[in-house]
Amino acid sequence: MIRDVLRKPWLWSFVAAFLVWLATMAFTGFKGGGELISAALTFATFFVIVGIGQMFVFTLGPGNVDLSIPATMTLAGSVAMKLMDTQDSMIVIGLLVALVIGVGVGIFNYILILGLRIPPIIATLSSSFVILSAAIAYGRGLRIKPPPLLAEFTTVQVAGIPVLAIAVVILAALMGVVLHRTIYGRSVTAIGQSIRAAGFAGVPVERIRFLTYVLSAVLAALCGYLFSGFSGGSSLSMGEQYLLASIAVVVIGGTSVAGGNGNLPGLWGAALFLFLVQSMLNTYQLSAGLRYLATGLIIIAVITAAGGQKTLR
Amino acid sequence: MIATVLSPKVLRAALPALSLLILLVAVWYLNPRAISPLGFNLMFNLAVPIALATVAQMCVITVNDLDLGIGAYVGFVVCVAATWLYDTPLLGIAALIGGIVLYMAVGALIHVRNLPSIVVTLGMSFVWLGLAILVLPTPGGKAPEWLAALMKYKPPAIPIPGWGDLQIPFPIIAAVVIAIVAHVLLMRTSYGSILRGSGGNPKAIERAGWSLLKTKVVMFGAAGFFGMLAGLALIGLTTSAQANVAERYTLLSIAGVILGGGYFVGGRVSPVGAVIGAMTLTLSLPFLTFLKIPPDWQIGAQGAILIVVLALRAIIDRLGPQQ
Amino acid sequence: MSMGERIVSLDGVDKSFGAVHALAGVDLACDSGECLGLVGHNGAGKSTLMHVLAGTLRPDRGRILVSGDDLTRSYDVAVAQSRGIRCVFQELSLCPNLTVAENARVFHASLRGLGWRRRAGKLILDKLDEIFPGHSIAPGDVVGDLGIARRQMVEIARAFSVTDTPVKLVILDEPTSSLDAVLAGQLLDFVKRFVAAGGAVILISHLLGEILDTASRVIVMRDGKVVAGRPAAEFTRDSLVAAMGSVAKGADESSARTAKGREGAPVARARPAGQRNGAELVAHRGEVVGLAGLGGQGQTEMLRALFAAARRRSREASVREPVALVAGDRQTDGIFPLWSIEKNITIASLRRMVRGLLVDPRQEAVMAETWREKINIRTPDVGNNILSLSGGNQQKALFARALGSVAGIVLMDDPMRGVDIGTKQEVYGMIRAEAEAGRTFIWYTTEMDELKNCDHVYVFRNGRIVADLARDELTEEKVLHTSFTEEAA
Amino acid sequence: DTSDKRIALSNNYAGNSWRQAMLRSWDKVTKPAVEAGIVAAADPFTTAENQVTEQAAQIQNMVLEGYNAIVLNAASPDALNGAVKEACDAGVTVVSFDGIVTEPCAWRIAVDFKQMGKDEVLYLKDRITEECNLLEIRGLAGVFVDDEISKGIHEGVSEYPNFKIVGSVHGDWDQAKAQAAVAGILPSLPEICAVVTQGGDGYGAAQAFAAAGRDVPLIIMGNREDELLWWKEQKDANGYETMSVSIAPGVSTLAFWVAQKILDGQDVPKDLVVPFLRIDQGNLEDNLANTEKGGVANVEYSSDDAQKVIDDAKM
Ligand SMILES: Nc1ncnc2c1ncn2[C@@H]1O[C@H](COP(=O)(O)OP(=O)(O)OP(=O)(O)O)[C@@H](O)[C@H]1O
Ligand SMILES: Nc1ncnc2c1ncn2[C@@H]1O[C@H](COP(=O)(O)OP(=O)(O)OP(=O)(O)O)[C@@H](O)[C@H]1O
Ligand SMILES: [Mg+2]
Ligand SMILES: [Mg+2]
Repeated sequence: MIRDVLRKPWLWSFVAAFLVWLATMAFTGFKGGGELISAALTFATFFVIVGIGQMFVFTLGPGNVDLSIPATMTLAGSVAMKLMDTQDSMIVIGLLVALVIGVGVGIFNYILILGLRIPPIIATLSSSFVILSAAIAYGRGLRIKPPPLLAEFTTVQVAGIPVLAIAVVILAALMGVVLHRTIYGRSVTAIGQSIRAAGFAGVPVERIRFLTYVLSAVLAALCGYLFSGFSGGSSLSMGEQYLLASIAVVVIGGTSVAGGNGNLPGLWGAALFLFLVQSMLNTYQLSAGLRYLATGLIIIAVITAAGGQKTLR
Repeated sequence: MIATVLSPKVLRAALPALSLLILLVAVWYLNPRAISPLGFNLMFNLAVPIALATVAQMCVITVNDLDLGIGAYVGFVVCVAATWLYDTPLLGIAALIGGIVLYMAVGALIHVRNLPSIVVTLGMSFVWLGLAILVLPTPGGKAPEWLAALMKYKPPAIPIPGWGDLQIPFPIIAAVVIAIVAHVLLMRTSYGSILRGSGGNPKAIERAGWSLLKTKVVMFGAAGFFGMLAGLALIGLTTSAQANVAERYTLLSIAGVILGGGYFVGGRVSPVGAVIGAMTLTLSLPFLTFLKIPPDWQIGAQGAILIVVLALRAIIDRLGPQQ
Repeated sequence: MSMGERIVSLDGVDKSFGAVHALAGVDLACDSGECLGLVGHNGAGKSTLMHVLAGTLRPDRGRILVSGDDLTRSYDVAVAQSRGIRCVFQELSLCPNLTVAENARVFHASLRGLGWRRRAGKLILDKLDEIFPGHSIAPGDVVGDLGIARRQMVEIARAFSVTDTPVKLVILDEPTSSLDAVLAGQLLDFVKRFVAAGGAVILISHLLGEILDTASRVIVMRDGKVVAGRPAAEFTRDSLVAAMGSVAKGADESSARTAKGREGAPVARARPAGQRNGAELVAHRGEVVGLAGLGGQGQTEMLRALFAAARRRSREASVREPVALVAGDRQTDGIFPLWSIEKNITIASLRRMVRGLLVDPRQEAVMAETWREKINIRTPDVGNNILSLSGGNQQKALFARALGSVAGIVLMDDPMRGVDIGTKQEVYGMIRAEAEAGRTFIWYTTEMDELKNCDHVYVFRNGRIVADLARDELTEEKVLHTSFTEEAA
Repeated sequence: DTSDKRIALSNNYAGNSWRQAMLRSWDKVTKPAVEAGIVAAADPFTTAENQVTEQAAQIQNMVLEGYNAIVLNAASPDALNGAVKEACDAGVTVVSFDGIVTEPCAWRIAVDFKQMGKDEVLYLKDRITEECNLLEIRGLAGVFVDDEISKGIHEGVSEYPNFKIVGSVHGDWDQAKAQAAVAGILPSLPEICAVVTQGGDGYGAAQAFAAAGRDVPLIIMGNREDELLWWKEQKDANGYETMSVSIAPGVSTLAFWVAQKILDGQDVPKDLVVPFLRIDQGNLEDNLANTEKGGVANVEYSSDDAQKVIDDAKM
């Protein structure tokens, strides 16, 4: 039993997050440990939301990645904020519009990938430019405040634990069930291992790939909506840090980059880890150069400690 | 005869060059002045470092890895070149060699521990950026004169009887040289087959008695070397440095390799295609400038142009059975 | 090369993979001038033994002697090659992104310097010409573009090609599994010539005829041990089967099947794209339809067209029931390498196992366990990774996937590749029973024995149907004749 | 007479409200100028991402396209020098503003960023006399503007020993990033009495303080509407006092007029200075009323304003 847990690839991300937290606390003499965890939970929540979508995309196999996440967040966030115009009564409509934008982006991405046979990495990069342009043309970079109720929902805490984090823990658990126990999830992992074999085994390959890119875009849009609510409005640059973060969270969390092997608990470990590393280095007051250097080395150290996949035959 | 020339296989191989040509024609239509030695110089001189970075990325892709740190690494080289290489050349050279050695070490680490290269190189991108900022905390520095002179070099004109002087722009010569060197090294040498084979079927290479560790280290070393050349070419053009000057090269170089007909897995790459891909990407910028799109949509237009260029592939694929 | 000289011997070799004891104290010796036949049920340990011999696997215990020198400690691929020991593995070892010539170079470290490409091309081409005359493979062909049969041919030719070290021993692990009868015949003839000239070959095959015909000595393995080893002349087909531990069923039992009348609407019909006359493939409910002919004559394409027609409208084919496919190229089109045996088996049947929205793991386990017993997949636990199975057992898992699904039509692309004789007999029986119960099979095979199980056979040549034989018209001569000469059917 | 002259704006980033306001100001001022026939064209261009190399290529393409002048907000003070020199050599007038370039052939409309940083501390000095822990929020590491403002702040702090910077984070001039960075460091910090910022990050800092349940300290703001609005709310609720400072996006229009005057043959000094736009407790409401919803406090310049700046520099 314990041996089984020890062999789980996601364990390492939690261990790393805990060690980083300890290292931070050692510096402050264990002052503010709880506050730090609560802050980490808050921000990790948003990483996890986009990480889930990115993870499903990664699981589709090598070459699959969604680089349009930041732009989708921006577009969904700015359209929803402008539409709701700080009115509580518009919250649901805003959410729906954001999700529809996600669906639209997913469809657009998939047209590029399947219809035009553009490799996903370039297809989503190109579409991200188009989406960002749409956000600029529509929102002009203006920062409209969220409705008070939405702001309240995204920031409220129960005993130091953000309610949103609890909701996303449940979401991640649900998506874990989807990945491991539904036909859709099984199909995604099958495609990730061998797209040809999946086709011959009767998996509707294109439909599954389509759904996956739509899922990723919808989650990005949801994240954009919630994050705008949380940070007091949308901005054109709000998605920027989510590009690298969504990828880092997925791979540090133990999902195989070779595809076919998704992993949900690891997203949380990795998201907490990423946030805590930044606060640790800020707490240590290192110079910017040293801070980047240390971030890089810590990421490499964690992935090295966690080790790679073993291969049979 | 015509059937073979127009067969999907041949068309697919010629696709990168075809895209570049179409774009050139479009540029010529919008601004005939651009199709001149001066125009080529201005439009393509920044293609030289991008082409080198693309070749570096291609080396890594050949062995089924991806380098998300190449942009930051080029930035690091730029910073070292503008400071140490300028002030104390020996120290500068040592640092550049150190960079290549570190690249090889990363390749070794990825192989020995069987790590996903995306994460390791993502980590390395922070390392390079950090080192670059430590070397040059604020923008500045100065390019070594010889580098600036090299990048400004104007080759002598070739007189063509009855027509005038033909001035071949330096960036074109540089691109051709890069393409030929990379092609010969990877596609024509006998060890090049082993290197590509280790991307196609690593187990087979190992069973034939070759060291996969060595192929990985060699390819990452080559990436470090070409990345270094990219940095040196870039500082020769900009003449002054900044840590995050080449961040965008990471995605550009990946796009260049793919535009050039490469694939992410299986060791299927084309050095000549990669260089042409890099030039196509570079050329998309003047094309957009000449098009005068409203600023709101200028960013989107960059995406659209990538889409259009790559969509050609789909059209050709439709013509025949896909691979 | 002098005859009868000891090239290599293995002493008490042991190898375990976790709980699986793949090799348990195996002794093996091979002399120059002999063709050693190696047979045994799926998972007997043949491939593992050959990996040890080729230096790609290190044994847990035991000694390796090459030409009398004890090399146990230092033995690896490079040493094996320098001693003239080559191996064609069961799972192909070519680089698909390289050309045929470049793949030759991968094998020969000495092919370098100026003009290496030309030399490599000539080397492999000469060997191909020698072994498979009329092969139509060019040194510049990219291996990934070749069909599985051609890839196998290249790999075999490569193993026999010589640069600086002479070839003493070539191990062929099921070399004919992807070749049709003609190509297999060419290869075996070459093996005989090679052996006669003083070389040595270890030949693994599940086609006992090939072994009895080609090998000078036969070694039988069972459950990781050598259980018999005698000159080939002392074995008969039946004694060999008995030594392997399978119960031999009379070949005539399969012919007991009587022809069915063809009536009603067919469940599947298809016309090859290049067909000029009106001939088309027709399959009725409960029929076993065979696709015959030489390898690569369009049979695989026909199966793929039928498979595609089940999902979307197609001009070539129409299919009236759900289909399942047993792919021919196990490595690229069959298995999911990260999954357990269980998941590999159930993937095509998940729709049946859904409770609420979720797949029921108990039903999955039941299905996998049932099929493990039914076709005897050798593994201690169906939860193990699929790659822990031997090649033939992987193929059985793919079989289980298709037969276990609800598909009314099962397409089979030479599905018996690497399946041992005992299992084959059982599977034939199963196919007949399923057909009886109303399932339709469309079965591409290059083996006459298997065609005898079919109700109706279409012979392919050059991408077209050239003969349409009902069960009572089917004779070996007819199939061979139509395979080679084009005539209106 | 410049009626046949064409001017281009080279911008390297469009991803925040400040840059968007800048582009809009450009539009607002240059369109009428083109219609009135003062210049033949005034086309704005922007690159996809904040990258030196792309902007260098953009400048080169503008030269090819035959513009007479390039108005430039540079991604780097030095790294564009190669491209700027090439433009000058081709006879193109280059006027840089906000992000200025060091290449001597170009004109510079500079803001004294260092002074801006120092002014923040000078303001604090008047407000606070007791011991005070400061939190510094910086911009994008490795960028000239970040370095200058930070230098000014540190210089100011060293002059007034009652101030001590106990923490410093990079918020990349982005509310969301600043919020995350502050939230991460806050638990480890002692009581903070004031936050010094670089613009575009004050509101994020206020959010982080509120989320951590801490008393919100004095936060210097950066002229964004949400910052001003928050300040106004606090001011009305509890008399909160602070100041806000940044450079006005409309400075692009000043650069436009300067370029026009250079093309017109005027003798313009290479180095010009514009003041930054500062909002204080007293003029908060006025400025807020003039600021677009979700935008940045702004002023646009006329031809006469430009003349005045030039004349001032000549003295
Ligand atoms: N890498 C491995 N991991 C776990 N088990 C393995 C591995 N390789 C082989 N085995 C097991 O060792 C046993 C022998 O396998 P081997 O491949 O040698 O069989 P084989 O005789 O070649 O069978 P076939 O005729 O099906 O090819 C099998 O039970 C197989 O499951
Ligand atoms: N793994 C593969 N990847 C790409 N194409 C393939 C692959 N396998 C087969 N093909 C293509 O499918 C076609 C049929 O080849 P294949 O050799 O499978 O035919 P076949 O009729 O099954 O003959 P054989 O019995 O000799 O295997 C060829 O055009 C081949 O290139
Ligand atoms: Mg075997
Ligand atoms: Mg076949």
